[in-house]
Amino acid sequence: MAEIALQNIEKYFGDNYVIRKLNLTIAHKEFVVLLGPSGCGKTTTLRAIAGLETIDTGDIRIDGKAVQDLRASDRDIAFVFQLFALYPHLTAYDNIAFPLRATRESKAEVDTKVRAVARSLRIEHLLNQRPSALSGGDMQRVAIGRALVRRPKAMLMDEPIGALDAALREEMRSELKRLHIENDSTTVYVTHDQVEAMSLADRIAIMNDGVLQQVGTPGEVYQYPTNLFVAQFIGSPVMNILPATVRAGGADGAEVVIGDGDAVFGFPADLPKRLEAKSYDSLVLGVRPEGVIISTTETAGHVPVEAHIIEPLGAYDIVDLKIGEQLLRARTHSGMVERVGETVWARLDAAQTHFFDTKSGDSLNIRLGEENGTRQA
Amino acid sequence: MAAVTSPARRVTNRIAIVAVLIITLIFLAPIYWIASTAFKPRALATSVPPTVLFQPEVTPFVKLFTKRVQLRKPVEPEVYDAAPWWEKAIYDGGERVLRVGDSVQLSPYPDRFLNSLIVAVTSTFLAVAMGTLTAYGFSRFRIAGENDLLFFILSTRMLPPVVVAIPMFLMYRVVGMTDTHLGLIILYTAFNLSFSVWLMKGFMDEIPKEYEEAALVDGYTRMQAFFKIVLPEATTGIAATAVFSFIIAWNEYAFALIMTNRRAQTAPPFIPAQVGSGLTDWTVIAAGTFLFLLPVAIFTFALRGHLLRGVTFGAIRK
Amino acid sequence: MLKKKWTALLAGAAMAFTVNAAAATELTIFWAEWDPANYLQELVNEYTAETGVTVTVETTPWSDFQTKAFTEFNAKGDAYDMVVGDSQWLGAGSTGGHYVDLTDFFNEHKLAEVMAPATVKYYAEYDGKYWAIPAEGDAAGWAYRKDWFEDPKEMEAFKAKYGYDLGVPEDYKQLRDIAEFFYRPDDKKYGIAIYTDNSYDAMAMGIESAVFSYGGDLGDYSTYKVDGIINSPENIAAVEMYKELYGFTPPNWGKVFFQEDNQAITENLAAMSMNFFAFFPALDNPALNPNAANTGYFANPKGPSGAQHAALGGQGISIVSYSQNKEEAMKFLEWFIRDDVQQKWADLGGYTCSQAVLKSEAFRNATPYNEAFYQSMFMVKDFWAVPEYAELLTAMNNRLYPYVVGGEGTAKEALDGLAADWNATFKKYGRM
Amino acid sequence: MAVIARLESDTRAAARGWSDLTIRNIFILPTLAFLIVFNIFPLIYSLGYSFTDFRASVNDPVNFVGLQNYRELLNDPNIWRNFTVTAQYVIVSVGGQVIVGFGLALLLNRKIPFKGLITTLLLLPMMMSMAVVGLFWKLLYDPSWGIINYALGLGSFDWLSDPDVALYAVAITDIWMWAPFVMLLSLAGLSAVPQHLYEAAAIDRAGTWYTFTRITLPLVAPILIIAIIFRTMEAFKSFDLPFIMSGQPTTEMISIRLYKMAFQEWQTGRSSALAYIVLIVVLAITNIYVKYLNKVKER
Repeated sequence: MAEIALQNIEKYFGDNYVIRKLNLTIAHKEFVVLLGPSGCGKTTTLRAIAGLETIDTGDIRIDGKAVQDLRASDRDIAFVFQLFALYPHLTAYDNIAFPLRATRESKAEVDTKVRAVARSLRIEHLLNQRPSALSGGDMQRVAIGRALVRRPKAMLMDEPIGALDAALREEMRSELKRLHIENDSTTVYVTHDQVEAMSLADRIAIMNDGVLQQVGTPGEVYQYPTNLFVAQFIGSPVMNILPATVRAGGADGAEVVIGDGDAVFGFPADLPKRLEAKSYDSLVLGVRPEGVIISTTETAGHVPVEAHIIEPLGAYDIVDLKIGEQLLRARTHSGMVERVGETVWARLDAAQTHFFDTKSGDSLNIRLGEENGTRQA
Repeated sequence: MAAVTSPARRVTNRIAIVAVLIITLIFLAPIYWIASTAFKPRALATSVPPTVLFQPEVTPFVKLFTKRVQLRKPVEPEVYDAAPWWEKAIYDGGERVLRVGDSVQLSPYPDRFLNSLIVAVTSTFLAVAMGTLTAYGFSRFRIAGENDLLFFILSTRMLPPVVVAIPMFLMYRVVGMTDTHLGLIILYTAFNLSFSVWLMKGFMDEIPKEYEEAALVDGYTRMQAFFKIVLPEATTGIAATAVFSFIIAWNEYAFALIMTNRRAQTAPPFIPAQVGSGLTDWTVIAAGTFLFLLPVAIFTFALRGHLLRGVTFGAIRK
Repeated sequence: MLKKKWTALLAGAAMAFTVNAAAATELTIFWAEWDPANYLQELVNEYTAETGVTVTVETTPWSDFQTKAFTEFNAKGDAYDMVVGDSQWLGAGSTGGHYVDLTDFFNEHKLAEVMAPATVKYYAEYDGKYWAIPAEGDAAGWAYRKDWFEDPKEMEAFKAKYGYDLGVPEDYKQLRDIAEFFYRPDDKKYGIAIYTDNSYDAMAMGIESAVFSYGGDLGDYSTYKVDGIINSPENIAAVEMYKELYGFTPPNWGKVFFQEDNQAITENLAAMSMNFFAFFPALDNPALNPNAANTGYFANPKGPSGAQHAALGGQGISIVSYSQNKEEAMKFLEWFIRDDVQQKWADLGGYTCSQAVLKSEAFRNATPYNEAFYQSMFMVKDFWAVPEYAELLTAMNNRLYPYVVGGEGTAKEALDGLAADWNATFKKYGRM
Repeated sequence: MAVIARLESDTRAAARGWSDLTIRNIFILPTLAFLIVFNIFPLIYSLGYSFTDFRASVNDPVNFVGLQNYRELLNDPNIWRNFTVTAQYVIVSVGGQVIVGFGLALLLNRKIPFKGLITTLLLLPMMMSMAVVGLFWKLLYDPSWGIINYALGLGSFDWLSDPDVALYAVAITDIWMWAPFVMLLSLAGLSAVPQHLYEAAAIDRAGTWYTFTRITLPLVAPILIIAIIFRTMEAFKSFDLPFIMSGQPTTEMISIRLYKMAFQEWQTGRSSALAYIVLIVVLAITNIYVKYLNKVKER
């Protein structure tokens, strides 16, 4: 098992960057998820680590050794492909045995290892089947088995469960988690599905347009997105983003004005002061739906707004509140707002409110004190 | 999308590219040799060492199209001087042109070339037209014993031509169809038909049924749907099949050798028959060959996309 | 309903393609591809000028001349009105009903006296009737390199080695010696060029020339007895000689016919080259043969016993019985045998069979090879002319080719085998 | 859905034009009739003659001889030699085509400048007339002035007139013509192997040779076998090339023997019998191949 360090990785086609100045270190035994929309460079990064793709500048180090000029076969890593890449003419057994046989391990040793892996993946009964006879989940188990059987320094997975249906995806997710815990392998995992990323990762690395946006634990990237992109990419439903201005005054000492005065929310008094210390042109406010606190009766410090759309999602509802021309989505107990058109009273949880510079999109890193019991994560 | 490769691999890659280029040149060399010989002076066709660079001339083509006879004594200077350039070229080669009255006697080559065209074009048209209809039938309708029928159709093409030629010859001689265009057209149509059915069935299977079904729902009859929807969709397949049928009919030798003599003889059995009297004149053979290859070469280039698809497709379907 | 349409369509197409059959003012003569056919075309163009009847000479290479002709005959096809067919076709042509009986025509014009005796015997007659008009006389002869033969250094070296003067060979022994003498593979010079093609009668005719000069025969043409004749000691010696000569040929000489033998002279490959006289015009043509001035010709030499013969080539012209234009063809033949036409034929380069023309000084001196041709025409012998001659030829090729070219077995084995094959064939057709 | 649409279309078509059944018959029956009249009927016709001593060249009465023709042919060592020669030719020629064609496909299966043009140019030989190609290769092979001996420095090496070499010489020409065909099919097969399998193999530390034998070859095998079947059938039928290029007994393939027997010796009855023997051999070979192919496809 090993540590993987990416130092100043760059890759471009002509003038177009695929990866730009990427620095990332994946610790020994760590499970890192590369997350981002399609075309953001995450798969290219993963393939570059594997040696399936060349890079133009920078170092890829595995256990401190620069490997960017080594062929895939010399890097001692395993790779699980999105479409499994099982050898169609070989049985599950032969597929798993393939990497061992390729390096000429003895017959007995191959057999022992293949059976051990198959047992841990619970696919012993499928070993004589060809891939075409296997279900998607079983094919992926075989593909993972083929990766695990070698005990590689690192496991690289490229959207390994992206091709499965929803139920199976969930099942495989927990299975991958279990396997990681059992095997302790350093893992780099690529996905565009933030739920998958949150549930699996020790740390998540979010990429966009070839640039690494933020690296952190799932909690960190959720709670403290470094910019608008991360803020909107992580979390479902997405974070509310509204243009805002801040002024002193009001009951709480400070006020945030949404748009052209469509709504005015009270905020802690130290907000204007803290903003003064930052440099920005104009502000964008970001707040997740659970940070919008709603009351069905008139409440002090709350602003009356009209419920525009109600999406009942079972465990909770998402209510779209109309603020001028814009919508503010709030998460409520199910059935709390009964019908569209009702007026409800809302305020924003300061601790869950983020401020971004409109121009750069970067977070201004204003973290206001948490209030008790308002978090509903 | 390039994987990290070892330096050794990159070198092999470069060697492979060079090897491909060399092999391609080797494969093309005989064709170049045919083409260049068609423009060589007679003496250079068999010169040792072989001549690669030379002043091209069209004398071989002049010879190809005329009937000639060897000079038995040198031609008189005033006759030579009065002759047009092409006739001088023939005099220079120690021959003279045959004339009936004043008109130059043409060789049978243009006739044979025309025969090739008539036979190849007509049989291709018939084979492709019938093959397309039959393929559609097999592709869209339920037919009892479909696979057996298809295998039967295909099996008619596996026989060596001579095997078929014996009974066909006997039948043709009863009805007087040897050495007729029709006789050859029927043979080539039968020969290409099975191929055409197979190839076209593959293409037809690829056209979604939903297209016609939509047309039928819109009030077309099935025939209208076939002609207005299916045929345009099948253009690529028809083109590929037609080119292949044409090339096969154009180049066919064994049937033409056995079944034709004078009136309907095509070029393939004729060209080898023009070896010349007394001494082989390779330049004339090359000129005849060159002209004969030209249509196919043009076809190959113009329709290379279809061809590539046709070759692989026809084979894979089987 | 549909079927009717279909047949109508086919019939329509058939009409479109076969309309050219009717016009009667066209005659087609079928012959092989060689100079005499071109000379004949030139000759018949005069007939066209005289009568308005177009006459075309269609040709095909020697290698498939026979096949093409008989495919057409056996299909009862009318593509050809006349054919200038090989002498050995007479049996098949007459008994198969392919040829029109010309006996009355022959007698009426007293052709048996007009034409040279050998040509009447071999080109026209089968089973007591006449089936063809002798048209092109021919025989196997030899070309040689005068400049090589007359080189004083060579003459001296030859005399020193063989004890007699280098010159035109008088017998097969000398032929062999000269071939051996000039066989110098290191200098790309070789001794002799002979026929070895086994596809029709090329090699057979080369071997026949040797066999006949050795005093041998192919069999008894009246009783069909072959055992003891085809495999006689003379024939064994002749075939062995032929194989020996093959050893002095240029490389790649295992399947050659007239073109290659002519090339042997034009390309400076061989000192001597066997060929039929009708192929010699190319050698006399300076545009084609750079050595034309240095090429000499001689008739087939004697055998050890002093007998001297040559294999017959040449053809008579027959009317095809399936022709639509038989009357017109008759008229053509009447024109063809006219004395002035025969003279013209000879002038153009054709080998007339007319005795009067043949014996004239003018003819014998017209070319460097006409004299040798004239001599040869009085010592020719021919192959079987029975209808099954093709099977006999195949057997001969199959038996002798592996021995001569492939070096398999012995001459005696090959000829014994041939005798057995021929015997069996004759038995099969009830001839003995 | 489809079923409903189909039913509806059937009724509509019946109401407004020919029924599907009529169309089917119009489309298919002419072809079947044509093939039966011009392919099957002649074969039945000659089956009858194969039991007689019929000769198309003479007017002798035709006698029924039973199985005599077959018996004599099967006991004739010359016929067996013809079959042996044919088999030799098939092996040499198809083997060569597979080696050259597949090799070429392996070389071409990468990024190469002008790949499309090169592939098209390589198609040219197989578009040509075998008869004309054969004729011209005689010039190329000529020991005195042929370009081949000159280019290879072979001096006056005998190609076509040496009985031991002629078969290979003809096969080389056949390979020249048809290796591109094998190449084309192989290339289609090779490009159908998904790239990610090679990546997986690279990750699995398989070497070049191991990848080739364990991944590439098994996956290309079915299409390669199709190419081999095709070429074997064609090589077995070979007539044009050996007939034009060489008249050696060592290149007298069964088609040529059949041609000579039928159209030179005019043993019509006997040649019909030989045609039937050839037919049975061809069907047998096809069957063996088709069975093998199905086996490969099952995998």
